[in-house]
Amino acid sequence: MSETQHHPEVHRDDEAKKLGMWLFIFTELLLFGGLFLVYSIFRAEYPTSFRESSLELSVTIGAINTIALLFSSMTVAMALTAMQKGNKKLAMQLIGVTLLMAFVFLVNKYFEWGHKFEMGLYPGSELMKHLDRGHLLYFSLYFFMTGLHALHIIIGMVLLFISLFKVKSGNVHSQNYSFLENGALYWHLVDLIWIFLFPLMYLIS
Amino acid sequence: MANNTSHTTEYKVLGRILVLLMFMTFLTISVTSFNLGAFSVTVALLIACFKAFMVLSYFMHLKYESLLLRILVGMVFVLFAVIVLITFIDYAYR
Amino acid sequence: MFSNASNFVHGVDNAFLIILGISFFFLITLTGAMIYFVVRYNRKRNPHATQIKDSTWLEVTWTTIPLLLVLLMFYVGWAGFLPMRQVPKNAMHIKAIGKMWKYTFEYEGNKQSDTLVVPLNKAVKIDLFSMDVLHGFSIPAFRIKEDMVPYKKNYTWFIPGEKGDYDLFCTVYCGVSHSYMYGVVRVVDADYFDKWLAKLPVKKADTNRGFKTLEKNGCLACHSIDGSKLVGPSFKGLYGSSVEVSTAGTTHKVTADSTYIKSSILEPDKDIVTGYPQGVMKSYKGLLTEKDIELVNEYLKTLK
Amino acid sequence: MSKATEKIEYVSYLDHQSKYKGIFAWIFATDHKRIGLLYMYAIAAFFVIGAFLGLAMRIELIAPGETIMKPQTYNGIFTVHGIIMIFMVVIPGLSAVFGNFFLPILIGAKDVAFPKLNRFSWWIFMVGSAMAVASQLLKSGPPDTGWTFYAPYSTTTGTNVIMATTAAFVLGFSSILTGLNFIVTIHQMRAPGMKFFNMPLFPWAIYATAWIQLLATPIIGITLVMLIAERLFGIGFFDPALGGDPLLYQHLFWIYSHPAVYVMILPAMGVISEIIPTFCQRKIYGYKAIALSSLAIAGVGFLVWGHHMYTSGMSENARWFFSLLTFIVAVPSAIKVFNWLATMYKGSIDMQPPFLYALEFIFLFIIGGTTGLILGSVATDVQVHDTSFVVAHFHYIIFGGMGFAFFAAIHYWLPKMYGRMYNLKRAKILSVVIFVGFNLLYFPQFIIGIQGMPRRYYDYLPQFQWAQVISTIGGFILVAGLLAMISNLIMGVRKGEIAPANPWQGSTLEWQIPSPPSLENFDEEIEIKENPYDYK
Ligand code: HEA
Ligand code: HEA
Ligand code: HEC
Ligand code: CUA
Ligand SMILES: [Cu+2]
Repeated sequence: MSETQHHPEVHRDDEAKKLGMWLFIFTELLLFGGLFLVYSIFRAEYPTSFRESSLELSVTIGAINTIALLFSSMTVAMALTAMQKGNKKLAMQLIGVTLLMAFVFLVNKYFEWGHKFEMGLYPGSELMKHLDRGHLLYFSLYFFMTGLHALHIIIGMVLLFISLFKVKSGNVHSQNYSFLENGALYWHLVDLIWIFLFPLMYLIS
Repeated sequence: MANNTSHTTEYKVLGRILVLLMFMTFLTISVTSFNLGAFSVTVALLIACFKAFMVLSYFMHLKYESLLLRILVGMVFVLFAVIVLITFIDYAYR
Repeated sequence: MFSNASNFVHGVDNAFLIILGISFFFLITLTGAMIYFVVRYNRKRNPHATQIKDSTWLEVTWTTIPLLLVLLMFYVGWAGFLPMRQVPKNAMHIKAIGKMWKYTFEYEGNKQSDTLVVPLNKAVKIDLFSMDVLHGFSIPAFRIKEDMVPYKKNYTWFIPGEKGDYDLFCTVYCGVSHSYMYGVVRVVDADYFDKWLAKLPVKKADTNRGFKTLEKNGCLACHSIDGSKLVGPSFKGLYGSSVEVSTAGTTHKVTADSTYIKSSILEPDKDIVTGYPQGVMKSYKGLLTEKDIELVNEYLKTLK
Repeated sequence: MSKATEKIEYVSYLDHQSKYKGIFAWIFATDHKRIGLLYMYAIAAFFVIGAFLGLAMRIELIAPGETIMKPQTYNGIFTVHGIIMIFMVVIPGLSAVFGNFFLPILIGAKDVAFPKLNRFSWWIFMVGSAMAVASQLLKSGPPDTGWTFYAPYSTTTGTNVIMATTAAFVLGFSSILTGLNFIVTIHQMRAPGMKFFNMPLFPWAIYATAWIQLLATPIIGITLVMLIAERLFGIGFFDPALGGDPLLYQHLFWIYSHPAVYVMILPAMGVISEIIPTFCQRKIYGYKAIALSSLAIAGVGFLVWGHHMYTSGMSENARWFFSLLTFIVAVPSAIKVFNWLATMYKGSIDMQPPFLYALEFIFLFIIGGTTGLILGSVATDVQVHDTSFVVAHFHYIIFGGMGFAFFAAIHYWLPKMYGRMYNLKRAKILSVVIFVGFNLLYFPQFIIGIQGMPRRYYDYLPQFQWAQVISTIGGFILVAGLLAMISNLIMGVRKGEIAPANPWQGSTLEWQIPSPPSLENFDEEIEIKENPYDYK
């Protein structure tokens, strides 16, 4: 282990936090992993129903959301770069853009889900009960997985909001940015999951 | 210098990665809109894996992290893949 | 062990003995060594420990030997199991249906029986079905066990090798009366079997509405309509008869009229029929309407 | 050996004054030692509840037919017994109690990496436990599904399944955070100069365990959430009537729950690996083999879950595959046993209570483990699956393994934790009583299991009664022994002799500091040895 003579405590602490964040990301990955496993099993069992159901989803909305997330992922990474370089203002702007993109994502999701709800398609609804098995499973998984993902978006936004205030108040600065770094890592996780959700949910023509 | 644990990634690099990721996204959409059957899923997943790799390496700075962390991340993905494969040993032969 | 009850006994018991033998060998030698060390190298006798260097050679040996042994165990276990999934083509088919908490067996020609009767020395394939939750189908003497999974096909098969009655248990937990879900497997001569099968009545669709109510609410899992004793008393001849019950500890006789039957359905724990357990039947309050109970009563009257 | 340096006045962590007073000094404590004790008190309380539920089952089973309770009650009791014992006692057990207390000390650290997170883990552990207890008392009655919550019964029964599964979910979260904390602690907080292969074996075991907790628990988390969603919205993941697949539930459940059994046993093996060298005054034999076999068990243990499903209607290929892997995972356990025995060879053995428990552990673990081999082989598992043979197997390996290791650990470390000694002679006698009671209780279950007595049976055929009677008698002996053991320990803590810093002449770091340790563990420089078990 690298032993810095002068500031062993501070040094180690940041490393530890980062490792801790990564480990937490591992558990999140496996949490979604369980769902992906269920998805792949049912998909293998009901390929046609899954294909038909996925046509109900709008690829355009999905694609816009993909772009929004990818873009936000970049901006939050840039915010970290800015912070490391000591450019506080730019960092705050970049976090702001990230949050804006996250908001765009949620609004989009709101309309997407809202549309389904209007059609009477939501967990526990009458319509859902009358679907055949494959379709029912597809939509159940759709709501479950995108819902859980949206929950993670919200948690990520909260983390980024806190980072924003910490940057503003000077709690996070060019010498100590581990909170922002970990918030950004979490945000990338959200992106990472969407990278798989998008093709699996929207693109199975 | 209390805090030089993280590598600083230049804006330019991040921008290029974003362009690449966008390109990959359009590639997936266009590939899957041709009906390639089972093949299209494979391609879509391969592209997704590539995108994930890029996000992990550059946005999440994994490329510049210690070998240990890189191995651990790799192991998590391998573990998941193995679990899925083993489950399919049951489903594929039922 | 090594009875001839079914064709699988040999393979399974063989695996059992081999694994158990190796296990006992290790248990005894290791425990023996442990006791010997404790006595021989006790601090009184041996006040100074001798430090010994690790030996890679030894580590490799005691990794390899168990590895080979477990591979052997795996092999015998698999060899004993494999025939259980290889049904001969000429096997006779019987459908076994598990339902909370009762088995029903369907023979060819739409014939139904509560007891599984099979001919000696003939391959029998049992197709396993469940009407509600998971159930198990286990005949310990035959060394077979498979789960009954609703909406999924599963099967088991065997060749019975000795005449007699064998226990059949439900091994997968399935609710309150899981432990009362057992039955009998009767192995008989082929001639006797043919006669028995011929006599078995063809299942007729019973359209009585009272009967439907009983069937729908699962009453028939515990109460038969043909006089045989299941978890609860049979309904046959019940109506109008005199029943010995215990109410709050005191036994007395009551006549099974409509009021009694109604209270037996709504408050089963009030009067407990002598010889039957309390608390097994749950109250059907809110599940059966007044109308339903009337229908049941009408139907019970017909069961003389 | 340990004189307090002039600079820092020695104050034991038990007497340390923090800004909180009274009970708050405990529940708001971030000191890993206090948190360890908090876990221990909570777990001991749950253990007592779970044990008495077990005893209630034994009384019911003493004769066929109804003895003291109704079937529905019985079904609720074994479910709750299983939930309490598995999720609230043995999974947190050794790692949260002794891991918290001794892991930092054994690697020469002042605390775990994230002390506040550690406190938070304990809080949510208590929340989850409260929910599990609440599931007993709420209106619809205790869950009656068995601790495995198999669908579709669990998705349709009317009892408090949602509450119980939520409790398991919350407890799982606590387990994840503890694991995370320990991994970071081991990576980042080792004393200067301590390499991975200079760590004692208990930290090694905790390390392997923590990885399982971290990576397997999320899967059961999501599975239970799916089960809840299924009950609330009729989604149909697992209920075949709605299009789901009950076998998929079993896969997901065991993907977690098989690795979870190694969460129970690995720390136990770690404890035994600490105790044996101390009482033999010998360097442990095959240090590297023991350390690496923990990792091997953790790794391969992820891939064998299907052995719980041999008769479920799984495909034939999956059956042999899982059987093969199950046998392979048994080998590293065997290696450990051999190395422990080799350590005793030519040692200088001091028969103290911890060592006696360790010997009993080895004996019971061999029985539990080798009966696991019978379960691992497909043909024999078909015969004994879901019979009391399985019940005997896991009580031998969990209670006889993890439980006896827990008893060994508490007898080993109690002088360090409280600075006092219990009555050694009485402890030895009680250890034997417990051992005898244990074997009477569970051994007969093997025999009737082979004869076909199914598990989770409220009532049974008369031919099994003889064994049930022996079992129940054994249960009473066991409980009596255990209660006496606990009172012996409590008396030791309250009125026992003052214990020296190193009563057993151990060589690992915890014995180099005063008993009980001070708040920061190490007030003076410590010496990191090349091999932690360095006896000359
Ligand atoms: C601490 C918990 C724990 C541990 C460590 C184990 C360890 C093992 N278990 Fe067990 N098991 C449970 C807890 C545990 N189990 C529980 C709770 C259940 C029931 C769940 C339920 O349904 O409710 C269960 C059920 C269970 C089943 C399913 C039974 C069924 O339902 O049909 C199987 C099947 O393979 C199995 C196998 C094994 C094996 C092979 C090991 C191995 O890891 C054992 C390895 C140890 C040894 C082998 C002994 C030491 C070695 C020697 C002395 C040398 C000689 C050895 C050789 C030559 C190899 N277990
Ligand atoms: C750690 C795990 C554990 C422990 C310790 C026990 C302990 C006991 N168990 Fe078990 N049991 C399980 C885990 C455990 N159990 C599981 C998982 C199941 C399966 C459930 C299911 O099917 O879903 C089961 C099922 C089970 C059954 C089968 C039910 C059935 O299938 O029908 C039976 C039957 O007799 C039984 C009996 C007992 C008894 C009598 C005890 C005990 O009473 C033995 C006596 C022990 C004590 C009295 C303890 C005293 C200890 C203290 C007071 C605290 C000490 C603390 C410190 C020193 C810190 N248990
Ligand atoms: C779990 C098994 C079980 C189910 C299901 C069940 N019963 Fe019962 N029933 C019993 C048992 C056991 C008894 C005898 C003990 C008692 O009196 O409570 C009994 C007793 C009775 C009696 C009194 C019989 C007598 O001989 O005096 C009637 C009537 C009855 N049940 C009707 C029903 C009806 C109607 C249903 C379905 C709507 C039903 N039972 C479902 C187990 C069951
Ligand atoms: Cu049917 Cu248990
Ligand atoms: Cu297992």
